[in-house]
Amino acid sequence: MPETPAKLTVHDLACARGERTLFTGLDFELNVGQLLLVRGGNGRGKTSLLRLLCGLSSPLDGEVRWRGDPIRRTRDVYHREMTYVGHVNGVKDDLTPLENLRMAAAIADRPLDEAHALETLKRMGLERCLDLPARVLSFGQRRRVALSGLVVAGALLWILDEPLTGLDVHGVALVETLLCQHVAQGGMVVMTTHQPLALDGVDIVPLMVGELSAAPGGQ
Amino acid sequence: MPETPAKLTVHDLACARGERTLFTGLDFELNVGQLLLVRGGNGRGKTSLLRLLCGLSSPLDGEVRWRGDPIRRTRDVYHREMTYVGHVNGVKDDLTPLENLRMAAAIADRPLDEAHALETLKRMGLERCLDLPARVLSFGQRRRVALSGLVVAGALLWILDEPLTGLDVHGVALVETLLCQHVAQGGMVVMTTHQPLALDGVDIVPLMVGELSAAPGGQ
Amino acid sequence: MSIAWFKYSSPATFYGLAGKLVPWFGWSAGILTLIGLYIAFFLAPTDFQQGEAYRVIFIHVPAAWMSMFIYMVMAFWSAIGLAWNTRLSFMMSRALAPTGALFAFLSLWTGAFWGKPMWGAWWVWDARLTSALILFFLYVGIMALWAAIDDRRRGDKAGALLILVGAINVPIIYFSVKWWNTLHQGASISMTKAPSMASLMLWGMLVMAIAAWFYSIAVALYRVRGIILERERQTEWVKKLLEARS
Amino acid sequence: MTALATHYDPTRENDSFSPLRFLWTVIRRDMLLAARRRGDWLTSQFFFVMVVSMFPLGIGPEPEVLRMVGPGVVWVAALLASLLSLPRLFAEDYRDGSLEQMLLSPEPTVLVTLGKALAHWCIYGIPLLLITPLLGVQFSLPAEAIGVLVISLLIGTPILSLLGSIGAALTLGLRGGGVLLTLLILPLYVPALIFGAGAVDGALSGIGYSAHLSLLAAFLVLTLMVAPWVAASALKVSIE
Amino acid sequence: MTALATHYDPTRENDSFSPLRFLWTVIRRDMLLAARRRGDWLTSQFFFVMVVSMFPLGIGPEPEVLRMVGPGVVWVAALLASLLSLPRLFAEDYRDGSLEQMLLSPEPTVLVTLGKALAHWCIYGIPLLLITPLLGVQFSLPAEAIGVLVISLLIGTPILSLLGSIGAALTLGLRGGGVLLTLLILPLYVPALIFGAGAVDGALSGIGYSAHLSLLAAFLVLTLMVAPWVAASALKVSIE
Ligand code: HEM
Ligand SMILES: Nc1ncnc2c1ncn2[C@@H]1O[C@H](COP(=O)(O)OP(=O)(O)OP(=O)(O)O)[C@@H](O)[C@H]1O
Ligand SMILES: Nc1ncnc2c1ncn2[C@@H]1O[C@H](COP(=O)(O)OP(=O)(O)OP(=O)(O)O)[C@@H](O)[C@H]1O
Ligand SMILES: [Mg+2]
Ligand SMILES: [Mg+2]
Repeated sequence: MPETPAKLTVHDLACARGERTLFTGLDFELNVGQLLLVRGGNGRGKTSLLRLLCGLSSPLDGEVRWRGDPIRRTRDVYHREMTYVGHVNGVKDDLTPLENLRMAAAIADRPLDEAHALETLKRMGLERCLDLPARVLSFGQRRRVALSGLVVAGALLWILDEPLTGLDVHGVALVETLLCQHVAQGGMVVMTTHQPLALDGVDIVPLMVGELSAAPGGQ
Repeated sequence: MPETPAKLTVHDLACARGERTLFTGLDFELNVGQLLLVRGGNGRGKTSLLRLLCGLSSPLDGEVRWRGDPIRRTRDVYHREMTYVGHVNGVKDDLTPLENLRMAAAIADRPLDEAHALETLKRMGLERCLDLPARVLSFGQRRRVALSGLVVAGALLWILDEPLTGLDVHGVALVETLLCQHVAQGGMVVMTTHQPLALDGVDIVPLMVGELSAAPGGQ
Repeated sequence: MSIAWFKYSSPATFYGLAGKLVPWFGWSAGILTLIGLYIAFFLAPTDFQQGEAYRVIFIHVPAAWMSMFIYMVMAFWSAIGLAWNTRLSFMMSRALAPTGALFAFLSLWTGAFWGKPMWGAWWVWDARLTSALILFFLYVGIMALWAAIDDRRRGDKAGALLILVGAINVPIIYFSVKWWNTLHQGASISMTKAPSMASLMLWGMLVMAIAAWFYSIAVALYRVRGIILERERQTEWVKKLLEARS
Repeated sequence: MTALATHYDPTRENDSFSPLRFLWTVIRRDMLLAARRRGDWLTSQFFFVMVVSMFPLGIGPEPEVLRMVGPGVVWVAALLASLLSLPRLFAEDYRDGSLEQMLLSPEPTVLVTLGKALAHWCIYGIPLLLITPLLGVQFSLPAEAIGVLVISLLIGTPILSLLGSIGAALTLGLRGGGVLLTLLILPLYVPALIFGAGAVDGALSGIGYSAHLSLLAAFLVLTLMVAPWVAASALKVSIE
Repeated sequence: MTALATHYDPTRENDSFSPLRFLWTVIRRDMLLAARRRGDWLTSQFFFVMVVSMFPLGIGPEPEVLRMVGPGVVWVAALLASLLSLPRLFAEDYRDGSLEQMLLSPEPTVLVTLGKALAHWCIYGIPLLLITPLLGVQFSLPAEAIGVLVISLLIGTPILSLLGSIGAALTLGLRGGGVLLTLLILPLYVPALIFGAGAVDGALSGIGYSAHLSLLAAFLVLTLMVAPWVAASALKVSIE
């Protein structure tokens, strides 16, 4: 384990898409056992922020640091300790759920405990879809496969872009439990959602992205 | 106007996907001023049902009727009076929001009132995106474009598959208002959603799809 | 020196500098072209083998040279841009591409024009002709890639990568075709029959080549000014400039 | 906020121009979208030019050989250029959901497939005809042969678009659709290729070309009558 | 329910086989996916066979002409077959989000691009080599020329996959990707085509082929060293 404690810090971050500056001067710090809840109306730049945090795009200005080092420099350490689930699931249509987890683990260069993976899939309510290719699964079921991958990866930092889309009430409750447990075990979460969340006893760091909405209407 | 009153009836409908029978013996009737709320966990067949109702796929058994006639036979009458917004938006990436509405109207063979369309887009919170191609819009903004198309079409029957996905709180409130107004004006709605809905004074017909959930876990 | 370099690599100052340079290069190009054409059509004697048709050479050869040279300059700017992420160098290579393509096309066109009386065919699949054609395709590909990408940052970098890869390819094409039997080479030797005629022709070609250079510089600078304005239109200095103008 | 428009307008239904108007809407829509993708259709033409230019590189520069293979090469390249652009005929509309919306239009689906095939021809086929003379010169074909080549392509390219629309509809949403499409459609293209290239060969050898061209025209009429219906059925099946 | 695994395992980091293992993972993954799409890679081979067989239809049946154009046609067809399958190299992974996940892997991105290009070669290139002798016979090439043709393709097809990966990365997610890719990549393919077809011509005319083949091999080495890096940068730019 590296000496420096696990910590995600953001310094003076700015992001522009096209002609438009989405946000500037963003500063925050996320420690072990905390959940950063990114809020903001449609099109405010939540997804853009999360992609910056992952290192998938590079900021207009400022820096993202993991354990004190810029993620540009210590990319491999950082990517070994984080997982990202975006708007699209990263689920291969031609593979069954279990194969999808296996593949994801291999690509992320992580060992996979097959029994644990299977059990996770079942807990996520995919028991009856285990030998269907992901192509025929419903919208919510595919989302569940992606979230199972997240659980199985066992990473320290989770970055989740609207993980609740398409989930039914049971699914939402399940995700809430997952989040609580993860944070309680010393994990870290960065997430966005437009739905209400019931996270009792979780240390939530709220973050508002983009200008404050002037009028109801999202923009 | 045809003599027969606007009414959507479903007789003994059954649907199978692959090996699996999703539901059988579904019966209901939807009249003017009513909203059919289709509920059910992930993968229960809500989307499949909605596509059957649109006539996009054909049932294993049973029949969907509009104004008393099977929709297979009076396809053009039916399609002139309904609009569908599915999981995917039907928004062209290369066109601006307004052009998208124009195109959708032309394809649906409906006249478009440009001023009304523009006003609707603004009301849906897309004022600042009016001259951006849909490609660069955020997830929720694209959803809003699709919903604007719905409003502008002015059809009698709306069929909506999870219209709230990706919308922020303002967006959700907006859609709720739209639904209430539409139903109040004598429109009809068939929709699914996993999120709670505040529809005061609307005549809601609830419908549960698939077997009752045995255990929490969605499946 | 190095301070001046950095100063002029900022788009705002470069805009001004380019504005001053454009007329100079433009006028010199025009005058040199006139001189060159005068030599070409009035001073240079008729070639007794090729007749009047050979006069195409005064456009053909400078155009062919320019098309290759401009590609290399674009590769240079792209490498700088990728290494140091300097905005101006990407703009330069964008400004140069259309001119390069134009010259590549000119050399093809004039060459084909010349080929009909010389070889009896508009086009033969000869090594040099083919490599000139490929160069033209490379230009078109680069411009098509830029046209397809809306995002400016992505377009700049993607275009630069393609230009560099293509640059590795240019000499390879050039040498590889040596293994092919070629028709093009022989013609150039037959020109140098009488030394006096050759020297006059050489001068004419040289003048035309310099004119092509100046033209390219002028047009590229002119175009880069447009690109700067478009890209920096949200900055203060451009807003002021536009206000002052209107 | 929303005013419920007239849901059902009997005057519109009896409008006998409506099918034509809708066809024109579909064509215009696809052409607008193609225009938005600046350079997209231009690149398709360049593909054609490039494939044609690639052959002499592989075959060698002898003019007599090139003259002999020229018409065949141009025809095969036209065929490939159309094949390459076909997978996108329905695929993008399918992915973003607007194809569903087109099937939900009150107008018959066959107009959608016909319109899209015609738009494909306008975008990919017509410019190709304009380039062909230049390529003919590159292969040092005589003027008459070039004329016949252009006419054969004029009759032949709509066939490629129409037949291609069947393949595109059948393979919609299938993995590996592009290659599968090729596999399905190339055999159907063979008659067009044989009559088309045969006409030019006839012109070159002095045998005459009108028989080949009339056969090609007959094939076009046949395709025009059959292909849109087949494509429409295939589309409905694919989208279920 | 979830047990937090060791987040950071220093023993793994010093594992010097890790890049090779990861490369193998990427290759295996793509091959598994190709195997799932039953018939997908087979159809690509069919495309190759069909393009080659199309020529005699367009050109006419004279054996001498066919022998002359044979090697060139086979090479051009190989080139087109690779071009046709290339747009999918990254596109599907991009659409379903798994490409992002690959870029988020701790291993360097250049291994992803190299692995995917190699997998592409295994899937599309190798079967093509096995079919070629048959096609050579169709064009009545002598045995030695067929041998040289196969060797030239053995050295040449990896070049096609590697250079193609650059084009695929550059055009990722762009409208009109497939055609644009062709436009960008065909000029880069030219040296391979000239050396490859040139070697066979050399063998046919008795001039000798070793010079061409060694140049081709040198080109392969160069591509192998440069292409994965360029493709990786292009991928990062495209995905931003
Ligand atoms: C489409 C046809 C042609 C093309 C694409 C073409 C292309 C080129 C190119 C690229 C160069 C510059 C090469 C270099 O300096 O290394 C060049 C130079 C030259 N070309 Fe052409 N050419 C064509 C036709 C002709 C014809 C028909 C003639 C005369 C019979 C000709 C005579 C020359 C001469 C004399 C030079 C001067 C450079 C030297 O002496 O090496 N070209 N051409
Ligand atoms: N090329 C561009 N030109 C102008 N604006 C752009 C461009 N690309 C993206 N944008 C804008 O940037 C924003 C992207 O925001 P992002 O996707 O991060 O939103 P979000 O907060 O995740 O929204 P949602 O809740 O809808 O998912 C949008 O407002 C979009 O209009
Ligand atoms: N070919 C197939 N073989 C077996 N099962 C299939 C096949 N195709 C679809 N299914 C099943 O049919 C169901 C499809 O349901 P549908 O998409 O209608 O669900 P939904 O109620 O809309 O779910 P969600 O809330 O997640 O959107 C899924 O459970 C899926 O597993
Ligand atoms: Mg978002
Ligand atoms: Mg659904």
